[in-house]
Amino acid sequence: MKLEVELRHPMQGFTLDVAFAAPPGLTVLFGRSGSGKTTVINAVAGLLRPERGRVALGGETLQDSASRIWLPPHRRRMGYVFQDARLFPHLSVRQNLGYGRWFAKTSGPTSFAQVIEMLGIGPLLDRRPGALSGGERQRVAIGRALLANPRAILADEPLAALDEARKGEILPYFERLRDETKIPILYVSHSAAEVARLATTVVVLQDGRVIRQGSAAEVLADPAVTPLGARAAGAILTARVVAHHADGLTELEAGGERLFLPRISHPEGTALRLRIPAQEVILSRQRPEGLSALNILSGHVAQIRSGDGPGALVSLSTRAGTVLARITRRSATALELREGTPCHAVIKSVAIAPEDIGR
Amino acid sequence: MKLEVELRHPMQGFTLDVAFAAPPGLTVLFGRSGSGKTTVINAVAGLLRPERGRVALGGETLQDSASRIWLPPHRRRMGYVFQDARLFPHLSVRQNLGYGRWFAKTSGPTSFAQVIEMLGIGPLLDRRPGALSGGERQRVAIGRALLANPRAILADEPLAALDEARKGEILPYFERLRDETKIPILYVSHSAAEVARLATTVVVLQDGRVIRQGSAAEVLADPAVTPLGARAAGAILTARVVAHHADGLTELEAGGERLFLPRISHPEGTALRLRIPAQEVILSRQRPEGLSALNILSGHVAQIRSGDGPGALVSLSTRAGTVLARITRRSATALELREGTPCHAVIKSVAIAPEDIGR
Amino acid sequence: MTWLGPEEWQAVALSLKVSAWATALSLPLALLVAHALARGRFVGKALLNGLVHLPLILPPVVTGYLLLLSFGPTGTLGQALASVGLTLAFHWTGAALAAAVMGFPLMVRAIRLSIEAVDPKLEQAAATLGASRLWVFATVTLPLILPGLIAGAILGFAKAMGEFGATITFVSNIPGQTQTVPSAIYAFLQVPGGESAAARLVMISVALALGALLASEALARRAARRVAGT
Amino acid sequence: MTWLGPEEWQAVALSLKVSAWATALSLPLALLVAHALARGRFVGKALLNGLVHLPLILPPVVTGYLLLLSFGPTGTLGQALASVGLTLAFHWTGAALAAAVMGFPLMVRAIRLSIEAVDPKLEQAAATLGASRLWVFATVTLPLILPGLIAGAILGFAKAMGEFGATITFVSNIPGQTQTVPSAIYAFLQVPGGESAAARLVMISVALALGALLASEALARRAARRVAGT
Amino acid sequence: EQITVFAAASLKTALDDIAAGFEATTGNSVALSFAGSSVLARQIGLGAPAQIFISANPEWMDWLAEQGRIDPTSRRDLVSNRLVLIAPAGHAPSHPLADLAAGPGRIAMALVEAVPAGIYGKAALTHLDLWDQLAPRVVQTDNARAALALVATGAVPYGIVYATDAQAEPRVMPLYTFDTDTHPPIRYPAALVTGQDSAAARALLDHLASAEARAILFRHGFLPVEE
Ligand SMILES: Nc1ncnc2c1ncn2[C@@H]1O[C@H](COP(=O)(O)OP(=O)(O)OP(=O)(O)O)[C@@H](O)[C@H]1O
Ligand SMILES: Nc1ncnc2c1ncn2[C@@H]1O[C@H](COP(=O)(O)OP(=O)(O)OP(=O)(O)O)[C@@H](O)[C@H]1O
Ligand code: MOO
Ligand SMILES: [Mg+2]
Ligand SMILES: [Mg+2]
Repeated sequence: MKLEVELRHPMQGFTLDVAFAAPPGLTVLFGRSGSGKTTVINAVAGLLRPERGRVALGGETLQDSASRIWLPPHRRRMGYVFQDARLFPHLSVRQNLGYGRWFAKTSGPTSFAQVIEMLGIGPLLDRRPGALSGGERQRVAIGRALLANPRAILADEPLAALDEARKGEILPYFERLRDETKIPILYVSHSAAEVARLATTVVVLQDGRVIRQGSAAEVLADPAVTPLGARAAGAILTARVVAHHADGLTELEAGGERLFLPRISHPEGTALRLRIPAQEVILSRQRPEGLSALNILSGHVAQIRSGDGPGALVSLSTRAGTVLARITRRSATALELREGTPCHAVIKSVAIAPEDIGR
Repeated sequence: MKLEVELRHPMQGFTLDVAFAAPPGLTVLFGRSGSGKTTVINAVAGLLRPERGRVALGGETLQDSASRIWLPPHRRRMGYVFQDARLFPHLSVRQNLGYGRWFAKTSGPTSFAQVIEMLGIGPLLDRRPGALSGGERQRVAIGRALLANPRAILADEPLAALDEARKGEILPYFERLRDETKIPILYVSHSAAEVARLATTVVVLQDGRVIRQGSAAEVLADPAVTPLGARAAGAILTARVVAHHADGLTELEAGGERLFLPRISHPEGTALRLRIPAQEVILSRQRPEGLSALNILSGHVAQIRSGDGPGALVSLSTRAGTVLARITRRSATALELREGTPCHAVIKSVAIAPEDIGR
Repeated sequence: MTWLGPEEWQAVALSLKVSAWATALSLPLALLVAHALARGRFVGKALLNGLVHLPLILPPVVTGYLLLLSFGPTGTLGQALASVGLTLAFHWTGAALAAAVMGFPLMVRAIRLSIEAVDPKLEQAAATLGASRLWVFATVTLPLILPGLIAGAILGFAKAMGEFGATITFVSNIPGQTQTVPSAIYAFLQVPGGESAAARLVMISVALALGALLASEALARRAARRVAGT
Repeated sequence: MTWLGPEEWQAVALSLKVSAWATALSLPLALLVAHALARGRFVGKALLNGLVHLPLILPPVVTGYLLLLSFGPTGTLGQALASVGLTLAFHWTGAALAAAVMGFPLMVRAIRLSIEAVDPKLEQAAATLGASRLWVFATVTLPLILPGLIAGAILGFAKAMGEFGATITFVSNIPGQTQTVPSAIYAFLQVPGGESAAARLVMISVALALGALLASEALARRAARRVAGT
Repeated sequence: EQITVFAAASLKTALDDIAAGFEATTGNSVALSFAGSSVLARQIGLGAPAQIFISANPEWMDWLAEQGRIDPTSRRDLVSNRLVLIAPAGHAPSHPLADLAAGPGRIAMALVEAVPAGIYGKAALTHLDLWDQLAPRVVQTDNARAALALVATGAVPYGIVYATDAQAEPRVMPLYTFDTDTHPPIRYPAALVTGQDSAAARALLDHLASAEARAILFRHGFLPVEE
């Protein structure tokens, strides 16, 4: 199912004017504070009636100002995780979680028990929202939206209030949703790691306008665009789990190259997306020896882009795929890198962090 | 001024029982969602009256259940940035910002104009909170607390709702507050980078108890403790700006060693704190040549700790200070590292990101 | 009890019956009207609002007289209702109607204020979860305005216990049938030396109404505590 | 105007004066009491609450009679006030007192509901910014309850415009001094054929009260819009 | 059988006694509904289920007669009353009218344009050439009993009320009884309501006019109607 969005809505001192399509999978809305992300999501959910616009989900038109179609919010069945949790204060956590289920004809892809487990909110079920911490509230809000068996998910910075460990527990769930169900997910996040790990498509907003949209691999690997700031650039490789070793490392294979990572849980044979952050990659003209880094990919320079700053972004074509490396211009000069220069990419095992591995 | 906190407060299914001291500077309260951070801050602000406890600020007792002292919140003058912004809905942004100034006898260390500028909320001054985005609200809340000229600052995840660029603009302000004023800052954050950059002292909470407290350098560099999760371990070096080069790099000196970073704005001669994340460091037995990484520090292994996982945390004594490296156990074995082994640390210039440089 | 005659006890019982029915029957309508006034946008809203307040503005006797004109045996509404077997004038049901009408503005205001205090964002959240407007109202708005609803009910009940002018004008003061406590008090006050009997009735009705008040406060506190989450 | 005599116009003017004073003077006290009931914790709270509701529960004549007993020329309070030069009985000031007392429970309830709807977290935020309890009230609570305050005021005003029983019992009916519109209407209704004159007065007082109502609604809407932020 | 009687409120005690006697002898039950004459008359005009109406003045009875709502043949004046000037007990002036005129005390009366006791009182004072002088000092109440209460509680030093009221209130004393020729005759007419009459109702009306009932009325201070 595809979610098509076309909106125009002027507000005091701010005009939203966007058009994008969110294909199946997870589309990240990315942009600075005040760029219009929440406004877009509200319009898709039917909570804001834009001056002009059209929203269609899998061929069904939810609203169209031209033909005066307007489906009210409760008929849209969007699982909306609000930026401010908006739990029902008079209901217990359990009742909050169950609220959407009353209205859903069928139950969703995930059972109540699974969601509770994933969110770690088991001990809170009989409390009321007033007696929860900020992060607990946000987790319940996520559960409530997911359990409503929605046709699409709208998540507005769902993990912002959570600690890293908790994020690490919830992210895989969004991955599963993205990969195993057909429902489109619109996801707002400021976290580069989250975006990189989750996004199928990235839509970048600025001052109410879309300034860039495309597949995550495209937007994130294009050295001409570093929507997340230079530090977030990175390439995405597709790899397959080969073996789990006794010393706690997992061996992967990507286009015939071997990669070692700290042990991950996926079974042998699983296909994975690995994000290799550009700034974690060291380049070397000779194949380096005696280094603590275990992963070395050989290839040749495909492109070098230097911007205003001291850095340069080098794309290296390897058998495993394109790898991005962010190095200093001084190093690029010292190593005499040009297009076509043969070169090795050195990547620490631990630099490929768990949160950058997704399916 | 030192903030001393000692609290015991049982709640339904959760008991807070903490004692810690926040010396001048910035103390980060760190812990998982629901560990009691907001509860501690509420008690310090006087919004929660704990069953037992004592809070003292610079020798003045704000509350003491033993001697029945209780200073009401408005006499404590704590600049509290709430986890949920809590702006006054009936006041404009300008009036919200000015609210605390009515009551402050003197104006704070920062002018109204400076705060507006730093937070980028100039165009919003005449709006009401209802017409702000989530991040805009949070920024106004920060401004409101800072402008009240408080005797201490309590900031509960103040930057969680903000994009990286905006964070990058506000973080230096907290640094200046930490370094230039005497007021203690209690700061809740889930972001390892923020903690590392800002913290003078770190207090780690778990289930309502303090499980670790100490100076940031100590807590963050101690390989026995990685309170922020393994990925957040890192060492802090003290360095001095030597020169700004034409190719956009800044040269620093630390204990006689040279380090190169992407250009930073501090003038020559400035002393800086640099955080070198352990996972960004590659170790090599020979001095490596022909690598894109510009920074190589020589030293010898001081300690190796391996935990349950595949990783090992190696502390390397160098002339610049102790550097932590997170490598795989397999590499440690391959490089035959033991205590005392001479070794080189390879650090990419771009790996030392701007947000890890503080004063 | 020796100090109140059977007629007076009848009046007490009748007042309770009348007040309970008046409160119970007007509450749902008050809820509807309050919701329309708080959230609705329709022509004639100002008119409806004015109409609701009318019993407050008019001297009670006038209200009673207007009720008699419309719901009396000769009034069109009265005749229509009589044809379906419902007599109001000079009947306890009419006393309940009078009490309900007089308490209506108080109920509506209390409920309306509560509805206006409900954060529409919560109602929006319920809508995104699939609740139609009716369901949103039943599962979110209604529980959240419970304290206001209780306040409205107790105001209506207290007013009904004290209502005199409209009641005596509309249904007269027939012992055992339409003589409420205030009517009985009035009758006692009309005769020299009736003050002590009147005072006894006053005390009883005050005790009953205060009892209801205390109970309502306890209920409202419980409802509010549920929302506060502790 | 030819269809109302000068005495009736006097009654209209007096009713407006009485209602305005009653509303203006009781509003601050109602605010205080509402705040105490909504947020306070003190012994005698239930008693205060009951006392406030008393004028609603009692037949108006009884309230008027009690006022006469306490504030009349022979009452202790009346004598105390008389010694400082304030006469209430048989004076328009007494009509204002009666109207204020009768409208008091309505005002208190409206304001109390609004106060209970204010998020204490906002008040806490103000306190951390240095505002004492009084300042918090003045700068946060008060502006936020403005719609409730306006509702309370208009309820009080409307009630004052319609109040009859307590007023005539306490201050009697002295044309030009204490004859309010309801008293005049009552007098017209006492004589055969007085209906049309009564109806004219009813229309005038309804028009005035509805005008006040509309104005109050507009004010309240503005206050609410300010808070909603649009 | 139940008979519903709408009666002026000032008759309450006397009628309660009479009805009790009637119930005991006939076995019929009597429901007495007391309110102001105007309220009762209007209710009967609009179809109230009353069999008998007893008014405190002839005007409302006339008004109903014009509408055909009462049976004119059944109409009869039950009793009469006198108007007295009263003061709180213990006050013993020698020249009551002169003292009253000298002032400055207020005078409590029922509404002088609307309520019978007030209308009669105003007529009497006018006849005595005192009205214009006293009018500014008159406080008007919605019924005669309220005027009595004002004097009884000491709130007002003078009042003009029915003799029946003054007699029953120990806290007041009559100062002066107005001559009957100073005001229109005070009458309490009773009649059967059209379309509601029954044998029992007629019997009750007859009983009200009986010597036995009149004796009770006189005991409460009412006076016989002088023809
Ligand atoms: N009113 C309450 N009654 C009972 N338990 C409460 C209440 N308020 C909070 N708690 C519990 O106290 C614990 C600490 O809450 P607190 O808000 O301090 O957490 P926190 O560390 O700030 O978490 P977060 O990062 O999610 O904001 C949580 O487990 C929470 O469920
Ligand atoms: N009611 C309103 N009236 C006028 N402008 C508004 C209103 N609500 C929001 N805005 C403005 O619209 C813009 C977009 O707001 P929106 O909430 O969509 O931002 P966002 O991208 O979600 O930001 P954040 O990351 O801070 O949540 C902001 O500049 C905001 O100030
Ligand atoms: O109730 Mo009357 O009509 O003054 O006697
Ligand atoms: Mg937003
Ligand atoms: Mg918290």
